[in-house]
Amino acid sequence: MQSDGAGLYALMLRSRRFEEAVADLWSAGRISAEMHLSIGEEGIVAGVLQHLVDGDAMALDHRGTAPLVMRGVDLVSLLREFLGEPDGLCHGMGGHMHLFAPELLAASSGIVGASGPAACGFALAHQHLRPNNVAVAFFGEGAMNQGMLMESINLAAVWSLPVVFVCKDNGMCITTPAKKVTGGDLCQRAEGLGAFAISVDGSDVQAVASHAEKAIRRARRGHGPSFIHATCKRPDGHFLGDPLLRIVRNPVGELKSKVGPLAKAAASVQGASVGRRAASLGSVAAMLTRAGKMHLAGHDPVIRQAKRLTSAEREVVEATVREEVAAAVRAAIDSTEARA
Amino acid sequence: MQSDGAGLYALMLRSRRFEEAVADLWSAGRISAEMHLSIGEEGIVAGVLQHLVDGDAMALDHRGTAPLVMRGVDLVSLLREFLGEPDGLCHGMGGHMHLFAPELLAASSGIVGASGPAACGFALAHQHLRPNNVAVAFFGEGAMNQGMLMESINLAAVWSLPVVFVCKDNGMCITTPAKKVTGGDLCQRAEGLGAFAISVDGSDVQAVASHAEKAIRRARRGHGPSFIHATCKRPDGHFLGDPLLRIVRNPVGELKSKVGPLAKAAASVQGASVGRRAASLGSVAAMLTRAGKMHLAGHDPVIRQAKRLTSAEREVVEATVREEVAAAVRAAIDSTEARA
Amino acid sequence: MREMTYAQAIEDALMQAMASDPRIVVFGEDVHAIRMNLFARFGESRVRPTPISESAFLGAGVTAAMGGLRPIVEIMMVDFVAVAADALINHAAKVEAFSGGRWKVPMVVRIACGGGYGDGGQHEQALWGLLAQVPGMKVVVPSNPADAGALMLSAIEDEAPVLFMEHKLLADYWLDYLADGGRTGLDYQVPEAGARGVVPDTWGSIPIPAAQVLRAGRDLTMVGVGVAVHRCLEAAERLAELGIDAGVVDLRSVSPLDVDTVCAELAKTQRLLVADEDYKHFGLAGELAAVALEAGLQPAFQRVCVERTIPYDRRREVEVLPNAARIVDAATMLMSARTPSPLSVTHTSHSRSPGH
Amino acid sequence: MREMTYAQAIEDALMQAMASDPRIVVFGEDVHAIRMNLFARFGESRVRPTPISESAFLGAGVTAAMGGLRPIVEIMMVDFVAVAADALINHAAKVEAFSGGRWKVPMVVRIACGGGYGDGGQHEQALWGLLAQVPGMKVVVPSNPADAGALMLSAIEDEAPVLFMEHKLLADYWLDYLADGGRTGLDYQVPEAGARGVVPDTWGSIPIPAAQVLRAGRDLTMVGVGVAVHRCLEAAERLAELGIDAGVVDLRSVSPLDVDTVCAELAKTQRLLVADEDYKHFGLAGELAAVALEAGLQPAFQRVCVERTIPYDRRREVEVLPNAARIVDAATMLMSARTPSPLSVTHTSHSRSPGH
Ligand SMILES: Cc1ncc(C[n+]2csc(CCOP(=O)(O)OP(=O)(O)O)c2C)c(N)n1
Ligand SMILES: Cc1ncc(C[n+]2csc(CCOP(=O)(O)OP(=O)(O)O)c2C)c(N)n1
Ligand SMILES: [Mg+2]
Ligand SMILES: [Mg+2]
Repeated sequence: MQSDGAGLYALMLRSRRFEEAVADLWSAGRISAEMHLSIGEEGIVAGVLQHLVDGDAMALDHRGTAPLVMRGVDLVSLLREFLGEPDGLCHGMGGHMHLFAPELLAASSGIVGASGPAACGFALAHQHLRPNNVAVAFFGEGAMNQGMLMESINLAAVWSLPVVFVCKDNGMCITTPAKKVTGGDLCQRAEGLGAFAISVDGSDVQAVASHAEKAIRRARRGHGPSFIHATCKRPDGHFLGDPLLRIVRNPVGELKSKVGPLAKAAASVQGASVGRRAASLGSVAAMLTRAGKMHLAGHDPVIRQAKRLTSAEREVVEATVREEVAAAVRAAIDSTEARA
Repeated sequence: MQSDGAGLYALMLRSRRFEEAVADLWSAGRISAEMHLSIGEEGIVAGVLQHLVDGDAMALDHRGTAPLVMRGVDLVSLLREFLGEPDGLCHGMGGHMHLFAPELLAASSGIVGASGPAACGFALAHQHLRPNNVAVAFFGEGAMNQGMLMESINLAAVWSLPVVFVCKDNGMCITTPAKKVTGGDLCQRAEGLGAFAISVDGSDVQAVASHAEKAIRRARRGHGPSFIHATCKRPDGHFLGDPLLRIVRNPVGELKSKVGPLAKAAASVQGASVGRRAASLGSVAAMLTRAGKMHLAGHDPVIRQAKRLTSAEREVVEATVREEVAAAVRAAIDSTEARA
Repeated sequence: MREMTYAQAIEDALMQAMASDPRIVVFGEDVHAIRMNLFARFGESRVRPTPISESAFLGAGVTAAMGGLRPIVEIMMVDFVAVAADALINHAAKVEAFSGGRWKVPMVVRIACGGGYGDGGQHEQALWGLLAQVPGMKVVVPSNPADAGALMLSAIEDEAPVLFMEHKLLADYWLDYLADGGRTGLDYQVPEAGARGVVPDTWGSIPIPAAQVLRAGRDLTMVGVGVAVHRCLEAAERLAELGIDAGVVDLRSVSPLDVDTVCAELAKTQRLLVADEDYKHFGLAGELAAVALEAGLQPAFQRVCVERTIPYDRRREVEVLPNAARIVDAATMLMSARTPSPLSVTHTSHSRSPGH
Repeated sequence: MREMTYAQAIEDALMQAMASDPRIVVFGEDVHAIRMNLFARFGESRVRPTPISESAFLGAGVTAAMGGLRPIVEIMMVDFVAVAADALINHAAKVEAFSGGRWKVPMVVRIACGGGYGDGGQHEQALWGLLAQVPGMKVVVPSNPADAGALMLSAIEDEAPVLFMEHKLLADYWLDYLADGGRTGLDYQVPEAGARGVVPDTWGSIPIPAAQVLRAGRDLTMVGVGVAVHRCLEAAERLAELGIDAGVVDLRSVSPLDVDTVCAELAKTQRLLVADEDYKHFGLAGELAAVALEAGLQPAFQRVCVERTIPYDRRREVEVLPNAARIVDAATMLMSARTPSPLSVTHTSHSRSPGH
């Protein structure tokens, strides 16, 4: 557990550097298929996880890398998992959306919303077997429209389960703006399900940490679940190779195959009225504009926290992290190469 | 559409008398299996349905009889359905939990919560094909913990669907007190999902009618969904032959097979602490006490409305309804007997 | 040896298991009432009523098991599993594989199933064939009190998720709640030997799979689970009168299937009749045809299953379910189809031996 | 005649259908982006993105169809159907029966499915066998552009709910989004003839069921859907080199099954090999064994299916899926199992004729 400013910085930076390394391996074609990173969300994850102790559990969604790294999973074993190796964290069977670490009581799911029920189950086991432990659920704001997640907040409330529901709100569900598909207010919704609700700027890790402290204390004392709504920006879009970002970053190359059919479709006889078609094209344009704005700018939790430290503090952390991540990558790749 | 006090009374009384006749047929063993009535809920159903017009749709739960009767389904065909006859409303294929009336755009489901999505689908079809029509969803307060229902309120909100979600709150989910399994406040929950929420005493049909009027007007104007939370009492428990009510009404007969094992279980070595066992027995006793209190008393919407009418008005309605229901029962049974 | 009902047997086995293992917890809708005796003895912390939120509490069952409990999660009727199928298909069944074998899900899901009492097509399904498709879960369907108690123990002891499917026609309390409601004189063709029977004084588990040959037969082999087993036994009596010697195998578990026991019987008769209350296509009946062929057998084959949505009308419902009359007809057709060719191929072993 | 990709064919058929029938609406997650061209042409009211609420919007699809629309509801991947299975199992499939045939549900559910690109066991399932179990729904699985477009029309025209399952290895945009992400040089063994091909100038529907004999064979009959069909074709080439003449049948629809076409082929070869990307037990492969036996055939039988949770590791994934090497092995075993006995029983007809 790291409770000081430098500790929080170290937690986040470790995750950031690790995920950057993962992105490189992915880009090189060494990791298959979808890869959802938490870059930009580290403030939320670190602010919550720094309060966890042995025996606490985590229910993760499709962005499980950062939480596992921050909880101290073996970095080499995680990388080996991403590489699909038999000596990976899950013996190469789970892959990045299905990461399981029994020793950390950490379970993932690629099914949106599934971390809600999963956290409840861990918390129920805590009630019986480990009365002072808590379970944390991580999920996006889009998941709040998935029934099982709402059900699980209610279940946690009526059973007074020690769960902290952490909603990482980047405002986007793949390509769909959350506003467009979310009625009402998420904190009000959570309160209407019986949780204690908190709203916080997720790019400020210390703010998250102090709110999370309250939520976790409540849970440990048997006062039931909380809902932390934390905002964030995610510069990499939905997953590595996000097609919207590809268009934004390489419009000429990516659009040549897409613009033709799009223009043709928009201009075809039969179809919606001109006004409606214009609205559609407007929506498409707006979607690309939004994608173009997906950079961290002032919202990078790592940079914000760095500014709170002295340069000496920063440098110690940075050097340690750089070294640690580089060593892990080297070890993970070396053993593959050795086997080959 | 009946909008006057006597009209509301007629709607409710027709349903009441019809369901009483259904209960008789059920008791006589002529109707199979589960039979959930709406006796006690008529104020809610009538208050909402009196505003419906041709082309409006209804999504029903396991208590579909009253809404269908009040919307004017053919009573004989409904009874014939309950009797499982090939000339019944659904040719004897659906039965009382699966009632479908295409001409009324009325669909039922025995799956708790399913009326939510069903109402959204009807409402979506309205948006495209019948822009001034609405869809009403009926369900119990227990259904508000079913994910698909919560999802559907949100869906209706973000698509501005013309849906009125009607929660008939009798405080009980079969044998479970709703309070015990429901966190937060249902109106707040609905608001947190983007609906306009209204709370009303469901035993006052005129109050329901005036609130429902607002909700339906909003929907017809394209202003999106409302959530009506209406309280009620249900004297027949969950379904006909409710085992809790049987115990309450015939404690000696019903308990002799149950008390022995219960006492034995509560006294067995190994098990929970004495305190916890006492708490369990207390819960069981409380459950039976609650069941014993399941009578309408001052909450009978039919009687409350009757008091608002002159005795002349009442008598006209009562005579008409008595005659109509009796004729329907006679016709339904006669054709069975004729065939036998 | 004691005699008890199917429902009592399950409760009795649960009492025994829960008394000796505090990690066993029961939750589901209305369990304080439906499991009143367990509730009175073990208290609310171990016997907890839930909201009507199957996705949440079945999903919670998975991680509760991963977190060290032995949860018994109750889904009132198998039809309602449809609202929470994700917890089974994508989670319970897959955690062991996903974790590289490092994490198991010792959860029992107790589910009422089956028809024959007039509740209609959304409340009387079997669905064991559908659930059995997903690798990583076991599905047991006891047909009598002794098996019901024993298989409940087997399910609890298993490190894999086990769906324990309890037939509503065999469990008297379900029939009382859902069908009779205190009325008397209504007839649901309850198979007596399934609803009540002799059970051991102390419960012990039985291995899964462990099909049981309830009746040896020279002419054909009838295979099923749950109530269908009793319909087969009834049909076998009638067939005997017609001079046809029909055997009956109670699979007891749908998944895994006890291929050895089935094929050993089939090797003798070369005729397979599956009686299944589940849907006809893509399910248990088809699987049995496949395992017979895989074993190198070439049985004549008939299946008596549910072919459409179960009708509400009791009279049509009875016709649609696998009843003795339909089974007898199918058996007669099987007999006339062809004379079995002398056994030319010995069957190969496909599952571990039944262990009895 | 034009040439297009699998994905373009579906879009093209949809353009044609949506232009002529304003009742067709499309909704699902991210459809404004995934179906950008439809969105641009038909506007948001007919191509609507949804919240991540599969239960709500799939359930809404059922009554939208009952209310007069012809909805095409998109579920991103079949694995996610598990969170909304109730809408299919208890509603879409049953309304026609429940209403005594008075109300139909002309809904299409468009679903991406299938594996082979390293996304892991919760994102690569097939599940068509599971969904096909429930009476009242149809399931189509096109294996090439021409069928994909035509079957989309068939699905739209059908008065019953139809699950249209689109394989991610055949639909280039899925592979680009989920697997490549702009990377080049990665290999997923995409069957070329499935991903791109000749299609008609104007789309017309094809009847369901209508299996297609892609390759006649004297020695054995290989049956499958989707990508497995191409694996069979590949295996057939290799088998030809070994002197084995293997036929290939593309079922095109899982439910209903075109029993006649399959059995007509089987009657010639007496050897059945099912290659199925779905789970091995209780599914399509078993059903095909059953229909063969029901037709009085006694084929030697092998199935090459997925037997466990699909591994994430690409190397193991490829082994677990039905690949040409596994199919060739199984075919070789089939050939050595026994010489087919001379055809003694003619097969009886079990489904309406294939219509081509
Ligand atoms: C039940 C289900 N539906 C759809 C998907 C596909 N999907 C994966 S991530 C995602 C968007 C999730 O958005 P959000 O919850 O905001 O999380 P974020 O990706 O933004 O972190 C979707 C729709 C899924 N995995 N599971
Ligand atoms: C998904 C699902 N779960 C459980 C049930 C069993 N069940 C039927 S009615 C009911 C209680 C419903 O309570 P409520 O919504 O308050 O309606 P009420 O019966 O009080 O009108 C339950 C649990 C079901 N039919 N469907
Ligand atoms: Mg998001
Ligand atoms: Mg209620």
